[in-house]
Amino acid sequence: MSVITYRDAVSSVLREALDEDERVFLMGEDIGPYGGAFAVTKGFWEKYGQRRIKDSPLAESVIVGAGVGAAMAGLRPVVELMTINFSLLAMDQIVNHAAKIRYMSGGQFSIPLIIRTVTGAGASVGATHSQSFEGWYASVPGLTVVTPSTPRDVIGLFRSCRELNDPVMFVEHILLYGTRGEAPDSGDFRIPIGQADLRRTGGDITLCGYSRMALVAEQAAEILAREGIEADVIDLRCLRPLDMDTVVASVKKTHRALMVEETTRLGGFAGELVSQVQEEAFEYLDAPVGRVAGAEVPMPYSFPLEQLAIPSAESVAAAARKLVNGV
Amino acid sequence: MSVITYRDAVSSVLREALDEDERVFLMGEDIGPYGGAFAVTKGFWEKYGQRRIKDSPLAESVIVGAGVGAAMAGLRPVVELMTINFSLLAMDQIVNHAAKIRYMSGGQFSIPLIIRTVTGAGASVGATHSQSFEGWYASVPGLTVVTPSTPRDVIGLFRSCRELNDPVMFVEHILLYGTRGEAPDSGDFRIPIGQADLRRTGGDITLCGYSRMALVAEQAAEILAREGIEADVIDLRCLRPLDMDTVVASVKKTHRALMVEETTRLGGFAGELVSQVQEEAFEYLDAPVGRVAGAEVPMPYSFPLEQLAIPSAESVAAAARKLVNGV
Amino acid sequence: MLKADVPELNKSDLLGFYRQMKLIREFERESERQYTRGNIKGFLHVYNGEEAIAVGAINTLRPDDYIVTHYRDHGQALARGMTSNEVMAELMGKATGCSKGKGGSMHLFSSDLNFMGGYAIVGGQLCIAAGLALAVQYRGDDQVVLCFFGDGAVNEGEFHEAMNLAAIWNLPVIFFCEHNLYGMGASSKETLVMWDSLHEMAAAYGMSRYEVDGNDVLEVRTLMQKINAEVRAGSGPAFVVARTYRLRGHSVADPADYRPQDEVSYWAGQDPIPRYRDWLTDEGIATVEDFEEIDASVDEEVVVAAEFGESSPWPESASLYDDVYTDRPTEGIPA
Amino acid sequence: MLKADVPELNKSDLLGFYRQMKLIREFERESERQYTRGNIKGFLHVYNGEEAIAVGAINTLRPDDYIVTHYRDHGQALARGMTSNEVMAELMGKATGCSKGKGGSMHLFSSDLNFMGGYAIVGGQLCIAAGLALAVQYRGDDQVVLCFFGDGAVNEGEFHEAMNLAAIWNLPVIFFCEHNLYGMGASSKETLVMWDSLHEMAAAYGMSRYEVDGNDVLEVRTLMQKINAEVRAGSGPAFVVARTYRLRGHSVADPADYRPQDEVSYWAGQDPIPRYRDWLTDEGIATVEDFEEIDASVDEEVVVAAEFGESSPWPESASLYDDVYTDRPTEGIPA
Ligand SMILES: Cc1ncc(C[n+]2csc(CCOP(=O)(O)OP(=O)(O)O)c2C)c(N)n1
Ligand SMILES: Cc1ncc(C[n+]2csc(CCOP(=O)(O)OP(=O)(O)O)c2C)c(N)n1
Ligand SMILES: [Mg+2]
Ligand SMILES: [Mg+2]
Repeated sequence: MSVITYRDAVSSVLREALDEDERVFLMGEDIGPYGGAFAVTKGFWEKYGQRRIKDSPLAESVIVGAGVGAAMAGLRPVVELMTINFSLLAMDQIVNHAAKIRYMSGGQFSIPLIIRTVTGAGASVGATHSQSFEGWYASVPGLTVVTPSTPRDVIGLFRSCRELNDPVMFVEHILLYGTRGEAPDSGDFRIPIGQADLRRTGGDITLCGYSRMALVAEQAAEILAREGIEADVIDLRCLRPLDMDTVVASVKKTHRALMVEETTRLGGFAGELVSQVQEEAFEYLDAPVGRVAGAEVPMPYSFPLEQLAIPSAESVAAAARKLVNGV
Repeated sequence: MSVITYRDAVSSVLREALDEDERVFLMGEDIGPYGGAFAVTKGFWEKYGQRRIKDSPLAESVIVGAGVGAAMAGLRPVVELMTINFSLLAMDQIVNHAAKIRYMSGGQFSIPLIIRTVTGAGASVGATHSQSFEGWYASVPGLTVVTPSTPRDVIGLFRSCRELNDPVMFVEHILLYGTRGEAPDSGDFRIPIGQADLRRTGGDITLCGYSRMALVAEQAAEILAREGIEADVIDLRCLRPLDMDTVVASVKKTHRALMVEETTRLGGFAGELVSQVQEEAFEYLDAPVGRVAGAEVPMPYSFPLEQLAIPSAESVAAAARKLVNGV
Repeated sequence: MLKADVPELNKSDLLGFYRQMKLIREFERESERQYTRGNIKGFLHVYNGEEAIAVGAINTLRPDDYIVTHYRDHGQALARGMTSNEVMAELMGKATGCSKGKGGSMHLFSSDLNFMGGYAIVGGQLCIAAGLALAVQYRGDDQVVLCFFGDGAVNEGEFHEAMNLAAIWNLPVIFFCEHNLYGMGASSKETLVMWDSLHEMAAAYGMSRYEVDGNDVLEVRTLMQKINAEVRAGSGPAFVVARTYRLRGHSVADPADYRPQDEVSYWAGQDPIPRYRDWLTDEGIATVEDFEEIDASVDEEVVVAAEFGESSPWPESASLYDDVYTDRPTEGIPA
Repeated sequence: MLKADVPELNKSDLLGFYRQMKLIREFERESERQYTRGNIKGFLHVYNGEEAIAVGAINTLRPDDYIVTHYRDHGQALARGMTSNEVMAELMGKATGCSKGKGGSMHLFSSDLNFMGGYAIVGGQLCIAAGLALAVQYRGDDQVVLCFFGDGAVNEGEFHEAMNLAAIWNLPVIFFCEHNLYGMGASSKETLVMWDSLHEMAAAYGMSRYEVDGNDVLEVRTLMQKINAEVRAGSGPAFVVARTYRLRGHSVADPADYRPQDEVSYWAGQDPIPRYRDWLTDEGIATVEDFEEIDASVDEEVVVAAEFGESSPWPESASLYDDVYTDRPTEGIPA
C-alpha cells in the first residue's frame, strides 16, 4: 500500500482507463494544456494527445450530449463537468437523454458514459459555485451516482464504474483533492457499486454520510468517543444504487441514527435516508432519526459565514450528543 | 361561488394580473397566437397585444433569464415554461440566478418573477415529458414553490404570489386543467403562501400529498371510508415554504401517516415529509411513516405500463390499509 | 430537373421514392384515424407535406451511416426502412413496437438500422449527433451522421453548442433543418431574424451551408449525395436547410388556425407527392396504372399495420422494470 | 487618434481616464497581495491589461444606464464609480463590502449605480442583460444596457439565445465581448472558428457589429459613444468585440504557462496604460508631474482600501439568514 492524494487517485484511474481501453477518451473544459481546473489531468494532453484528451469548448450541454452520442456509437467516454454547479447547464442531456435512452429505446442502446464532476462547499467561492446537486441526480432512474471520499474508494469505485454500461455521475469533492490515503496495490481491486462502507463501529449511534461528510462524521465520532459515546460511521459511497441494508443493520444495533449532509436541509437527500431507516427499523428506534445539513441559505462568500453554513465535526457531534442523551 | 375549470382559474388570475398591474407582462413559448400549449392564454394576445403577451422563441434559458433581468429592473414578469420537463434547460437561470441574486447582492436586488410551469405524468407523453421536478426546486433557498390542486387554490395562491417580491415556481398539473371546482367570488380572496389545507378529517391515518396527488389521496380516503378507515387528508399546496405544522398536528391525532407523491420514490420530496413527521411526532407514531410514489423507472409511453407507474387511489388505499391494519 | 439529370436512377428507383412518400402520407393518415379512435395517445406529430425530405435525404445514406431526428419522426423511420408494423405498434404502445412500446411516437429507435432515435426535447439531438460523429472520427471510419431538426430548434442554445463543436472539430455530421416555417404555433419570421436565409446562420461557424426545396424529392436527393460525399471525404460538417411546410397542425390536436389562409393554400399547391407524381408522368417514367398499383399496395400495407398494431399485445406488466439499466435490475418499489 | 479627434474632452477628462485605469491596475496588484496573505479567498480574477475597455466603455454611459458583467468584474465596478473601499471589502468578505460580503469577488453589485452584478456562470448574464433591455423597451425609456462577457462565453448556448432574443425584439442592449484570446486555459483559436473575426458571428442575428482595439481607451470610448447613441435611439442591439489580453493568468492561482512566450511578449508591449500615458505625453496633454501626482494618489487610495477592508468587521453571524427572501425570514435550521 502506498499513500497518495485523492487527486492522484483520480488521475491514476483515468490513466489506467486510457491505457487499458482504446474506446475511452476524455472530454471537458480545460482538461488539455491547462491540465484541468483541479489539476487532475496535468500532463495527459502531452502524453495521450488531442485525440484522446479532448479539450472542449465552454459548452456544458454539448459536452455531455456528445458524450451520450459517442457512447451510443460504442465508445466509452469519460467527460468532465468542471463542477457540479455547471451541470445545471447540462442537466437536460443528463436527465432527459443519458438516463432515458436505454429505456425509451426498449433496451436497444446503452450509454456507457462516465460524467466526472466536482461537488461541495467550503472553498470560499460563493453561492453559485458551492452546491451539491448529487442528490438530485440520485433521484433519476437510469443514472448511477457514486461519491467517493478517499483515494482508495476513488480507485475501487471508478474501476467498477468502468465495468458498467450505463451512465454514471462520478462525483468528486472539491475539498478532498489534497487529502491523502492508502491506495490498493492490486490492479484487480474493486469496490462493488452500491455497497456502503462501515468505517468505524460503536454501539451508541449510527452516523451516516457520504463524500466529505463521511469524513466529517468520522471526526465527529472521534470527538464523541472522547466523551464515551461510540458511533458506527457509515460512508454510503453510492447514492444510487443505495445500500441501506448496511445502514439499517447498524441502526438495529445502535437504535439511533444521524444523517449528515452538506447541502441544504429542506428537500435534501438525507430525507431519503431517514425515511428508509424508519421504514425498516421502526421498532428499533429509541429516538427520531436526526439530520445535520447545510444552513438553509445560498452559500455566502464571506469566510466566517460560510463556515457557519456547512456541517462541521462539532455540529455533527452536538446533534449526535443530543440524540444519545436526549438533550 | 361559480364553478370553473382549473384552466379557467389560471387564465382568470393571469388576466387579473395584466389588468391590475402595468408592470406585469407574460412571456413564453406559444402563449401568443397559439394560445398556449394548454390553451391557458387563449385570446390574450388578441386582447393585450404583443407588448404584454410576449410570444418568445423556443429558448428556455433566455425566457427565464430575461424574466430575471426584467424583474431586476422593476417589472413583474410572469413567464411560462411550457412544461417542467423543459425547465431543465432553464435550470441554471432559475437556481443560479433567480434564486441567488438577492442574497449575493446583499439584498440590493429583488426578483419578483413568477415562473409558471406544468408538472405531472399520466398524459401518455413518454419519459421526457412526464416528470415532476418541483421537489428539486423546493430544495433551493431563495425560491418559493407553489402547487395548487383546485381552481380555488389556483386563484388564492396566485394572488398571494403576486404580492411576493421573490421568484416563485407556480406549478400547475397537466391532468388538472379540465377539472372543475368552485371559484371564490371575492377579488380579495387570498390563500397565504405556506399554509397546507386539511381537506378531510378522520382519526385513523393522515394522508398527505400535493397537486394531483392530493386529489388522489382524497379519493383513497373515500375508498378507505367505505371500509371504516377514516383519514385526514392534507394538501400541502406549497412545498417551499412548507407547512409541516398542519401535518404534524394531524399525525399527533391519527398516529399514522402516508405521504403520496407522483415522482419516483428514491430521493423524492416525500422523504422530507417523512423526516419532519418523525422528527416532530416521534412519540406519537404507531407505525413507520409510509410513502407511495411513482415506480422507479423512466415513464413508459405504453398506456397500461404508465398506469402501473403512477400512484392511484387504489394503491394509496392499499398502502394506508397496511399501515392501519399492520398487514 | 430532368430525368437526364439523374441518369443513375432507373424506373424502379424512382417509383420506389414515390412509394415511400405515399406510404408515409397514408401511414400518417392512418395514425390520425387511430389517434381519433383512442388507439394512439399523447402527442402525435405527423409528417404530411415533408415527405420529400426524409425520402430524398435518407435514401442517399449507407446502412452504416447514422440518423438522429426529432419527435416528428415517423417519416424518417419509414424512409430508413422500419416497417409500418413496428412503427404503428409503437405509436399504439404495443410490445411489438420498435421501442417495445416504451418510447411512443416521439421516440422511435432501431439499432439494426442505425436509427439512433427520435428525440422530444427540441434541440437535444443535435448534441447527440455531434457525439456520434465524434465516434466516427475517433475510429477513423467514414460514416456520416444525418441529424434532422426543425426551424424551431434553431432558437435553442444547444443548436449553437452543437454547431460550434462540430465545426471546430471538423466532425462528419450533416445538420439538416426541416424549415417548415413554424415551431409549434410560432412563426419563424417572429423568432429568427434570418428566417428567410436560415442556412446563412452557419456562416458563424465557418460551415458549408445549403438551401434546398424540401418539397422536391430529387432536388433533396441530388444535393444530399453531393454533401454526403464531401462529408464522408472529411470536409467537416454541413448545414442544410430544406424549405417546406407542415400540411397539418403542430400535432393532431392543433387546428393550426394561426396560419394565414393564403400561405396554407400556397403550400397546398406545393405538396411534394402530387408534384413528384406529375413529374414522373411528364417525364414519361410512370403511368396511371403504375400509381394505382403502388397506391393500392400502400393502402394495404397501412391497413395491415393498423391491424398488426391493434392485435399486438400490450407489454407485460413486469416489463415496466426492464431496460432501466443494462447491468442490474432497477431499484425501488412499484407505485 | 489625435487630441483633435476628441475635442469634447479636456485635460481633466483625459487624465481622469488615466487615473481610473491606473487605479484598476493598482487595485488588482493589491488584491493579489491580499490574496497571497490569505485575506482574499476563493477565486480571484484580475483585470490587468483590459483596463482600457472598462474605462473607455463605461464612461460613455448615463447614470441610469444598466451594466452587467462577468466574474472578472473589479475593473468595471471601479470604472462605474464603486469605491475602492467597498470593492476591496467585498473581496475580503467584510460587512462593509458592496454586497455585504455575501457575493465576493465574482459577485459585485450596486443598485445605486445600476451596476446589476458580476456573474460567475459563464454566459448567464447575457440573458439577464436581454431582460433588463426588455424592461427599458417595455417602459418606453431610453436607457441602454451594457453587457460584458468574454470570448469563452461565446461558446455557451446562452450566448446564442440572448443574442437571438435581443435581435428579434430589437432590444437596447450592447453585447460587449472582451476578447482576450483565452477562456481559462483554452485558446479561442481552438474553440471558435471565427476567433479572428468574432464580431462577424453577430451576422447570424442580423445585428450591428464592431471590432475595436480594446487596449486603446480612446478608441473604445469613441466607438461606444456612437453605438450608445444609436442603441438609445432605437437601432436595436449591437455586438462589440474588443481585442485585448489578460496580462495575468485566468485567476491568480493560474501561472498561465500554456501561453506561447512570443504572444505574451507581444501583448505586454500593448499594455493599455503605458500606451495611453505615452499618448498623453506625445500629445502634450500631461507631464511627468501630472502622472506622478496621479500615481501617488492611486497608491494611497489602494492602501487605504486595503486597510479599510482589513479593519472592517466580518458580517454578523445572524446575517447568514438575511436577504434570502424579501418578504419573509428564511426557513430552516443552522448547519
Ligand atoms: C426544449 C423544448 N421546449 C419546448 C418543447 C415543446 N415543443 C415541442 S415541438 C415544438 C416546436 C418545434 O418546432 P420545430 O423545431 O420547427 O419542429 P417542427 O414541429 O416544425 O417539425 C415545441 C415548442 C419541447 N418539446 N422541448
Ligand atoms: C457555465 C460555466 N462553465 C465553466 C465555468 C468555469 N470558468 C470560469 S471562467 C471560465 C473561462 C471564461 O472565459 P472568458 O469568457 O473568455 O472570460 P475571461 O476569463 O477570459 O475574462 C471558465 C471555463 C463557469 N464559471 N461557468
Ligand atoms: Mg418547424
Ligand atoms: Mg477570455
